[in-house]
Amino acid sequence: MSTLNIINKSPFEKRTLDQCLSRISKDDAVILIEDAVVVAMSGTSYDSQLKTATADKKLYVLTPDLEARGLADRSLLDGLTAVDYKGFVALVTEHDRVHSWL
Amino acid sequence: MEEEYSGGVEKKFIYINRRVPHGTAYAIESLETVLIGAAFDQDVSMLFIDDGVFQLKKDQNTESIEFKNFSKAYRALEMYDVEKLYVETESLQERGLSADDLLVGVEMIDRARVNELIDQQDVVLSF
Amino acid sequence: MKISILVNEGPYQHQASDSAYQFALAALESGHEVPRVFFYHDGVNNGTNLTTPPQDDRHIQKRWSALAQEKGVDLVLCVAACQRRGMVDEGERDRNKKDATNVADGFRISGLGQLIEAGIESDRLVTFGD
Amino acid sequence: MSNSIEVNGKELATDEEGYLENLADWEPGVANVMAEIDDCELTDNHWEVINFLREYYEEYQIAPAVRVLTKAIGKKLGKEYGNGKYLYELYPYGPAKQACKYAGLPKPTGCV
Repeated sequence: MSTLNIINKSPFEKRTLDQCLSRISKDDAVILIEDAVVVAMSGTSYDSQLKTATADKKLYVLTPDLEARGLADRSLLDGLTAVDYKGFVALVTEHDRVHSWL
Repeated sequence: MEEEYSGGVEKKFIYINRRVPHGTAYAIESLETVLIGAAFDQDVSMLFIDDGVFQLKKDQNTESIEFKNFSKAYRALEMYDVEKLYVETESLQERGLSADDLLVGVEMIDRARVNELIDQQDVVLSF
Repeated sequence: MKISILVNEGPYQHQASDSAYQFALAALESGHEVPRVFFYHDGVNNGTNLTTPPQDDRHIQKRWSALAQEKGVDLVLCVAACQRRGMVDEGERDRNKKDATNVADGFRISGLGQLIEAGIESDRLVTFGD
Repeated sequence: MSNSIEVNGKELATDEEGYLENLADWEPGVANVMAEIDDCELTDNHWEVINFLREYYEEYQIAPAVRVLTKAIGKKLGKEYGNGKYLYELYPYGPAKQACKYAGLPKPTGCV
């Protein structure tokens, strides 16, 4: 049993991503959408924390939102997978439930 | 699911509350959903984590801001057969609160067990 | 698979309604069903037919209405949220003696029970909001 | 355009369906006047429900769901009264709508 967690806020502004990561298990996945995509590149101050998370959990980022914010050509954090909307839909179906951390 | 809900499908719903009440409408709208949802005879849990624990704080007095004091309605949940209220211990502690500050009896749950609880659910509604 | 959607934010201020729309489109294109989109909180404002966004911007309401008409997606606005925010269909107009309606084609006003029902009858429920 | 009812010499504003605009205006006479308009005579049984609704609202700040109301009435008056039929006989327009109106509770949103 596993949960797909959706995060849509920049961790530089809101603590939602931390709050999510502190509670989910290794079978769960996280997708960064909307403003949350700003943490997807390597070289941010969240680098090491997210590397710890990707060591045992699946992290995804929504490409269209990354592109819209001018970040598509930056190198993504190791272990983070970029998906389009269809990929997002597939993730929803592959997990047992979806939890949007609003 | 092939069956109709009226045909007796029972799913496990969890309502996750993470916001301070009154600054936004999420707390009251979550509660309204739970109360309406109770008529569907589903298995309902409510989880209060992060700032959501403030929703259950005793002694809320909304008179001066001219809001309805809906915190009283949490005590009616039992009559709606919503009996599973969980509050995360760490969230309370971080905010300088304890179970004595809450207006209704709840089950305290450690952060490490939150995931276990969510893992048992079919539908997650987060406000 | 049946995937229903909950939208908690109004149009233009927050990306939530746009994300929900793109997600719904992708789900349908992937061969899934989207039986219902439920609009709650400020999300009910997505259903007003009184908006006139500039021509070079997306028309959020029309896009949703088209999804209802072309793909049969049931667009439901929460009645309690509508009453607070001035979303009125014919039934609400008569019931509350208002002199106008503003619910766009393809949307209907109904109760929160429709959200619970979507949760029961769909395989997944995905929330978009702030 | 404005609607009102007259209770003990006071003019109280109501909405088009007859619900009090200002819940603080409620007094027992309000229920009697509203019932008169509906051609309904309030018996002790009606008052049981009205009083229950007012106490419940005072305590929880919400109107009880019909099934919560029926359960509570059954508990109070005996099992044979704890059913929708009894409440609908008392309040043919529906206990949620009519009794809440007489009791000075907010108009139900029509949710579910």
